Amino acid sequence: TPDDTAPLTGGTPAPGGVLRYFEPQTWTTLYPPSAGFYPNGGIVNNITDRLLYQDPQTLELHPWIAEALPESNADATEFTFRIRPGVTYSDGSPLDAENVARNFDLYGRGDNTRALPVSEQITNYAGSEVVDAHTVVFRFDAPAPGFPQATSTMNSGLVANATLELDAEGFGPGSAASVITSGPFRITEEEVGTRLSVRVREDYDWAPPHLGHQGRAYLEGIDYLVNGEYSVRIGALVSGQADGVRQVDAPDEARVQEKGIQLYAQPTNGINNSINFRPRNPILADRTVRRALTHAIDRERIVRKLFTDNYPLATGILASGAAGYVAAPGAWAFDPDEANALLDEAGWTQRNGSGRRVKDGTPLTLRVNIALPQPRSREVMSLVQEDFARVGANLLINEGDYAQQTIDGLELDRVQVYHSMVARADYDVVASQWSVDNRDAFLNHDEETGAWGDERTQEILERVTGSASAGDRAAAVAELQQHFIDEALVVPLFEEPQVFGFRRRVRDFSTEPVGRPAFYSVWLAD
Amino acid sequence: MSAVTAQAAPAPEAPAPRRHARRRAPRVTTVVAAAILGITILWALVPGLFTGHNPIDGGETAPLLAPSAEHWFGTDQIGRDVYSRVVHGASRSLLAALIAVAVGLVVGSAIGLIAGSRGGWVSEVLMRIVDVLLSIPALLLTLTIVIVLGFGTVNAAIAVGITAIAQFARLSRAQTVSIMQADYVQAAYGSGGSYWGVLFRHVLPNAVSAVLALAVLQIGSAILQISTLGFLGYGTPAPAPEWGLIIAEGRNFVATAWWLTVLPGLIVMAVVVSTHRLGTALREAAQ
Amino acid sequence: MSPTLRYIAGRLGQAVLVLFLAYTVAALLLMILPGDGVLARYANPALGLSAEQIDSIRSSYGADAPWFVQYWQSLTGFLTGDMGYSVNSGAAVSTLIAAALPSTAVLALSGFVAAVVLAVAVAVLASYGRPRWLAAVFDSAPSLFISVPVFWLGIVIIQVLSFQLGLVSMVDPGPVEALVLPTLTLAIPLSAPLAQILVRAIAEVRAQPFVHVARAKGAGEAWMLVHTVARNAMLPALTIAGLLFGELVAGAVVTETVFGRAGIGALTAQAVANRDNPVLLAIVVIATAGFVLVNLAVDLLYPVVDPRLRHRGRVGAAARRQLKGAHA
Amino acid sequence: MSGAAIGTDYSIEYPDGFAAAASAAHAQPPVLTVSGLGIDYLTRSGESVPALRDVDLTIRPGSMTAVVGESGSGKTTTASAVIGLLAANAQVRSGSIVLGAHGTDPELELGALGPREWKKVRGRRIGYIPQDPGTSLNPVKTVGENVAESLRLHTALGAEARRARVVELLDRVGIDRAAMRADQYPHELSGGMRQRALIAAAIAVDPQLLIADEPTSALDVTVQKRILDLLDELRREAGTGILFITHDLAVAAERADALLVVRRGHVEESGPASRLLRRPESAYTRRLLADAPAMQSLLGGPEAAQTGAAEAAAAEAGMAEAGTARADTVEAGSAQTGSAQPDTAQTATGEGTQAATGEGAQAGTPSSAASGAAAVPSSDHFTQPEDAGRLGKAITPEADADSPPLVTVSGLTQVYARVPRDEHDADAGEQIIGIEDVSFTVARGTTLGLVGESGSGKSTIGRALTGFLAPQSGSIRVGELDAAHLDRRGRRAFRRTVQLVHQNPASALDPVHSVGASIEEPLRNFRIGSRAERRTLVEQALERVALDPSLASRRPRELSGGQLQRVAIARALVIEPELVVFDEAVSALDVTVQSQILELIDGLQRELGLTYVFISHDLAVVRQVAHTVTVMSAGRQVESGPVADVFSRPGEAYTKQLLAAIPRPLETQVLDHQALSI
Ligand SMILES: Nc1ncnc2c1ncn2[C@@H]1O[C@H](COP(=O)(O)OP(=O)(O)OP(=O)(O)O)[C@@H](O)[C@H]1O
Ligand SMILES: Nc1ncnc2c1ncn2[C@@H]1O[C@H](COP(=O)(O)OP(=O)(O)OP(=O)(O)O)[C@@H](O)[C@H]1O
Ligand SMILES: [Mg+2]
Ligand SMILES: [Mg+2]
Repeated sequence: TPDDTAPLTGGTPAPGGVLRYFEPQTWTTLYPPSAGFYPNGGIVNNITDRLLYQDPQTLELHPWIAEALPESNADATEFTFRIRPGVTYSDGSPLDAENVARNFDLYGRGDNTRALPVSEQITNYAGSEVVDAHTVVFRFDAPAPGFPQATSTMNSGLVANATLELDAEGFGPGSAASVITSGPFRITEEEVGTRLSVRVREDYDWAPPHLGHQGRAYLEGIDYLVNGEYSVRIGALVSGQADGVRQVDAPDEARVQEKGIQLYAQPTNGINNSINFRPRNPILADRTVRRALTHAIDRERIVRKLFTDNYPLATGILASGAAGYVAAPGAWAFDPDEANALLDEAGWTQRNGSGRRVKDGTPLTLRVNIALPQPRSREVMSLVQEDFARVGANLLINEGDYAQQTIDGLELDRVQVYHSMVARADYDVVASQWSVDNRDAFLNHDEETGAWGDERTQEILERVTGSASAGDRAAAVAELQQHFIDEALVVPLFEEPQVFGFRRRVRDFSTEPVGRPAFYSVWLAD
Repeated sequence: MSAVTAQAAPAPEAPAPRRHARRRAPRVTTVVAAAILGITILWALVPGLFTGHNPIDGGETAPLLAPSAEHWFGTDQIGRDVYSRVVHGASRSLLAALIAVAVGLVVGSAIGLIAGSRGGWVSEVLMRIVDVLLSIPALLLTLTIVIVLGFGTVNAAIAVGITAIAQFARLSRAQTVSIMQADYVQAAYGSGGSYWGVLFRHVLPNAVSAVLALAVLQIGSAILQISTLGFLGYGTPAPAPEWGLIIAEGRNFVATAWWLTVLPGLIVMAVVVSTHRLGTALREAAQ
Repeated sequence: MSPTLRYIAGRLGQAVLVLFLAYTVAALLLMILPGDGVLARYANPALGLSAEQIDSIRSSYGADAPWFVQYWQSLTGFLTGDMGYSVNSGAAVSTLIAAALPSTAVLALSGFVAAVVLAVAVAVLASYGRPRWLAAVFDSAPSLFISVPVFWLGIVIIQVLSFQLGLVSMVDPGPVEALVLPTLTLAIPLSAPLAQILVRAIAEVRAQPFVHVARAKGAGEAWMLVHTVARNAMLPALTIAGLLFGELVAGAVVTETVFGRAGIGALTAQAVANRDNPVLLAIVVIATAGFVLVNLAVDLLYPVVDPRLRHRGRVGAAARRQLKGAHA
Repeated sequence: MSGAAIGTDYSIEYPDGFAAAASAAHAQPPVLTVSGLGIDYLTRSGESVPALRDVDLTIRPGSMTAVVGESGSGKTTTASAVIGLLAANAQVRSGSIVLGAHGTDPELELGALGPREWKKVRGRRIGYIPQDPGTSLNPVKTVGENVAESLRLHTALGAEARRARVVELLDRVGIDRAAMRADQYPHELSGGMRQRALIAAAIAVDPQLLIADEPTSALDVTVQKRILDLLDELRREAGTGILFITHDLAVAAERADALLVVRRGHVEESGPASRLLRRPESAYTRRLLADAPAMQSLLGGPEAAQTGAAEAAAAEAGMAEAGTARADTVEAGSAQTGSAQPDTAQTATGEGTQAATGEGAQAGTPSSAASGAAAVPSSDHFTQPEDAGRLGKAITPEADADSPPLVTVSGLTQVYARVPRDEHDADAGEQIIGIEDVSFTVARGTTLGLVGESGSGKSTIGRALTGFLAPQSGSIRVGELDAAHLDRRGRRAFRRTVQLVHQNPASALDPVHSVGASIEEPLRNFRIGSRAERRTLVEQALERVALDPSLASRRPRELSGGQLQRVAIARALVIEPELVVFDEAVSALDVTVQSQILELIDGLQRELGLTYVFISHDLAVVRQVAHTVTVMSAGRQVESGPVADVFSRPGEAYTKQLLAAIPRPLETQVLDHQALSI
């Protein structure tokens, strides 16, 4: 394959051309609250408009479909948005206050009868009120300071009234064309499982005013192609059959760049790729053990062996670009001697036949899940496994495919060490990850016995989501991070980027704040 | 006479010396095949003799190193020595392949034998069951079996073996039906033999050779199928080495680190081809 | 009713039974699998749903009903032609299958044809190839073919033929172009057992006296291969060919994944991964129906290829007629 | 030997019809000249084993040279060398094979031909008729396509012309409704038709030389005769030279101009057929003559009977020598049986005997008494009485009217299908496939011969008798047991009482077990003896069938056909059954082995008082061993009675036809079956 040697600069943006873009998995639903899944988000982000626009660099919010930032009351339970006039959906129906209200009524409450879940970013939603054609008010039962940011994410992408009537099937593969949106691209064609085509809306004229580029998108359209085989995607890109791919693996970066491919490593600005010790597990309930295991992990070795400069070693629980980031450089130092000493101290002094520590007849054995969407999770865990083995702890890697990992991840019996990450450019991200009302990475609370693993975490999280003032929320997030460091509950490994590869003719590629591609301003040089 | 004549019919037209060469040629390959199998068996029994590297802890070694004098097959995605993993994986992989083939062979042949010798409704019922087995997607079947039996190499092997039952059953039934027509089976009944007696003493030994030919072929596909399960996470638990898993895990590096799939893959091929070769040689020798 | 028709009717009757059994077994297997599609989908951390929310969605899907209720509902659904909805995507199963089936059917057919061609070529070269070592190489080809991981084969074929040589495009290929590489990938492992059986069958046929007679008539090896050996060697290969249908489906899973083709194989892989029971059950039913039909076709082909098998039916029919007459 | 002499001395012997063609041929150069041929086989271990040495033979147009010899003597090797299809491991050591010029085709040294040239010779100039019609036609092609192969290969005829020629050829070889037959498949034809189709294929392009490798060995006598007639016709009409290979001396003697007797790769003797038959020079030839049952019964039997006692004074010197030669082959141990065993003794003394069937009062006819009496005094061994007894073995005393027969079959019916009769056989009624309404009895200690053409239902009866087939109707009683109604226990008892010896010993012995294990199997199944005792019993059984007990550890493939048949017999006898059914037990064996086995079972019958049902299509053999005979045709019983009666005064046209088809050397052709009666 010849190298891509097209010049990287020069030329002015010009309309035209269809971008061929590869995803590793096919999308599963276009229901915006479920757009967290990468393949879904890559589409939803480019076909929907949102009330607000968040700058991916500064993380500041700007007006978009809302003419201005919302007015809110003091305790952040009421938000008033002014809707920009003249915005239409691709079926011609208007995007007005009533439509916006209906969108958030669905996203904030969900509809189990249609199998449409509630958005994880909208909590305590009480209802909406359409004041006039351009004004809508949202109310909450408890302070919802994260709501304005939530309206800027693709999980709050706006859809037409007709689309709001759809059930889960209507948002699913096979009926993509029935999802009507107001974004710069609209869905024109789909081949279930392999391809989705979107084409430009010539009349699009309501881009975020914050952007330099206005009017229609430059691209004629985008073909989202799916191939589960990594080497085929990369091969297609390198050979010029495709224009871009999501997810270039770390070991391939150098080779791909040599071939002239541009890499975009977009930080995801959320919680770092990390492992969580679930404190309700009897072994891990002991803080000394958690500290020992924390010291046993050679994080630098993991990053050095498996990743590149695009994957910086984590310096805090949150990514350095995330809201509320607190630096704690020395917190997770690799110190196997210390680890051994702590384990001895905790009573794990005996060894069994295979050299593993035992206490009261119980072997020091824990099981970790594989976070299949995260980069090289299996390899990362294999190295952690090696590290643990060196201090006499046995780490089992939970076997099974994606569904199996998901299901097992909900069982404390199956998975005691939980590997994951979440991306969202808001303080609320910590609640998404650890709150018992959301993902509950610790499986912190036992419904039946009422027992808590670490109740203080939940208390702090409630202050994060329940405080009206940004200052209070920032303080709570900082406190949470300190708490995790003190209690050795979470070991962040590295800052996880989304690494995209594009051919050199693809210009002005960028992503939204958590790394989903934004193709509105992309153009093709020839 | 006809067999000999037909088998090498053009020979009379060939000059004599070549005939000599031809008769010896297979021996060389047979010896090579035996040597390959011998070495792999030694790998399985005493892996420590063949490699000094730790197969499950790569230490500080860089990942994805190309093959070199230090690391014959290079290093894998987390820096472990691939050759050492292949050597240490031999016992597990060979065992798994044997278990898989044995399950398919034993159960399948039993079904085929009974169906072929009993005929009537017994045969119909058994063969319809086999049809059902053949109809259910292998992936679904193996996954369920593994989940029921529990994860692990042996269970994955058993699951793969169960999916192979149908093929063996069909083949052995065809064999059995024709053997049942042989005079010596009738003669055995005439000698006062019981159904099971005749089945075990006469039908089984005569049916088994063709079935074994398929079994040899199955060894290769068993290793690969177990690898598929391993790759999906239903096979050998990490970090234990297993050939199929090594190959499967290397798939993402086909372009960057070809040795990860190619070298262990070649070992699998060598073992399968050698087994095939040796099987053929044994059959020829028996005739 | 002619005996052939009666035979076909009987076989079709059995086919219905097999279908029912396969369906039931598959349904039971799926119930054994822990977790259901609803759980697999909505417990996905990316959705961030809490346990209560997941539970209420499950009950709205009926996924918490006892297994026999679920089984009965899906069975009656199938009998009335309603295959239900995909748990994963919510799409109607019939839509998904209808979209996937044609592409897989075409791929399976071309893969099968290619496998036969390949197997015949290998078998002929292994049986007739000169010099001897070359024939020996081809003789080992089946065991070689079967020990090549299909995904690896697919990747290598794509890398070399598409990406390196640019012969075929992976992105936006024409309908025929899109078929070439997957067909090759599917055919190679598929041809292995076929070639293996053919090699043995050719050897056996060539040892037959009638081949000797043909040789004594002055026929050359090539002439005999075409006129004498081929059809006789086909007979055992036919049995294996029928069995290959199952392999074809399994092969399609990997091939379609590697080549990013939509089809039953890819659908199967996804459905298994998502515990999408309605889709899986539909696939099982379709695969079973296909399998039963293919094997029926094979059984009907035997007498076409081998006239000796025709005879039995004919005399049997005559005898039955006569005996009936005698009793009356 | 003088190769030139072969094939020349025919004119005297031939009937007139042959003379014209033959004398014309005499003037022409030979079709084939083989001289000094020597061939080795290279074995696996690398040594070469000589298979042929110094073979000379000449065939002139229109003449037939027969190569005769025991199994493994090198007959097929000779034929294969001529057509250039030797096995891969064969090496031609010496000699030349020259195919004579013919028309525009030049004379060829066959040894020097390359593959391309061979393709032009095989099929076109040399036709080949294989031994086994059952497997020599491609089963998936129609008969017509099979026959047309040579035409496709060697002529430029179009499809229609080819078809016409095929029909003409099929017609020529005497296949009725040739056009229809051409569209049938080989399995739809009878063995004789298939063999004729093979001949049609071989002569399709009028080859100058025809090689026939045992073309009739597996066929029954009537079919055999038709085929031999056809070959005669061919050489007479087309002047084709024929190389005829057979182990059946009678066939060779009857038809060939010249004979070549081979043994272990050497030519024992060669010369004009008539001379070889009258004055065999080599002891081996004499033995072959003696072993051939047809020769004995047709030459020795009647003539001995007619001339009274002195067989040594028989008109044919050859027969005297045959008798001596035969005596040589008999183990001394069996000699005393003449007196020890009552049945033969009675035969000899002509004591009152009765046919087992109860209707055979003629059994004790003067003829048998006379022949028996004639033989005994002149000989101190049993061979002679037996020879004489072949015209109707005497009936044993146990079988008198009062004691019930061991086997009673009545109304046995197993009809697989009824088909309308062939149009060409215009008789009313229908043909059956299977058997219908068969009834006979077999007295204890006697042998029933079951004869009839292929497909007449002989094996079906055999299977019903041995309990492998539950017939549709009719009853079979063997001793106390009713074969049709057996419970588990009864079946076991039945298996102990009745044993079957299959036609083909190679297929009746499990290839994976040693022959010792096969013999031991019934003992194990019936829990007879301890392990050690069983081993002794197996050894005894082997000894009884005159096999070295050390052979017990061998696999079937390591034994010759004759040895295998003896193993099969040993297995049948080891549990000492009362009834043994032999289904074509000797048909495929060469004469020498055949006579060994016949003697063996005869001796065992006398020794153990066994009862036999002996199935064969070979009348000569049946005549030799049976007391009574049942003739089957197309599933129906045609005739039955004591052997002497049925064979000497056949009541049915079909039986006459069967008898007439028995091959006999030229000089005895004047005898028709009437001459057999006394
Ligand atoms: N391919 C072979 N390799 C080794 N020895 C062989 C081979 N073919 C034949 N022989 C041996 O050569 C001898 C002559 O065999 P041939 O087939 O010519 O005998 P035959 O007279 O035709 O016997 P039969 O009557 O049994 O057909 C036998 O001893 C046989 O075992
Ligand atoms: N199981 C069967 N089904 C149908 N027809 C049968 C079956 N067994 C035998 N026959 C037919 O019955 C007839 C008698 O067969 P049988 O084997 O008894 O003949 P045979 O006299 O022994 O002939 P041969 O001399 O060829 O052995 C044949 O036409 C045969 O095709
Ligand atoms: Mg021979
Ligand atoms: Mg028979």
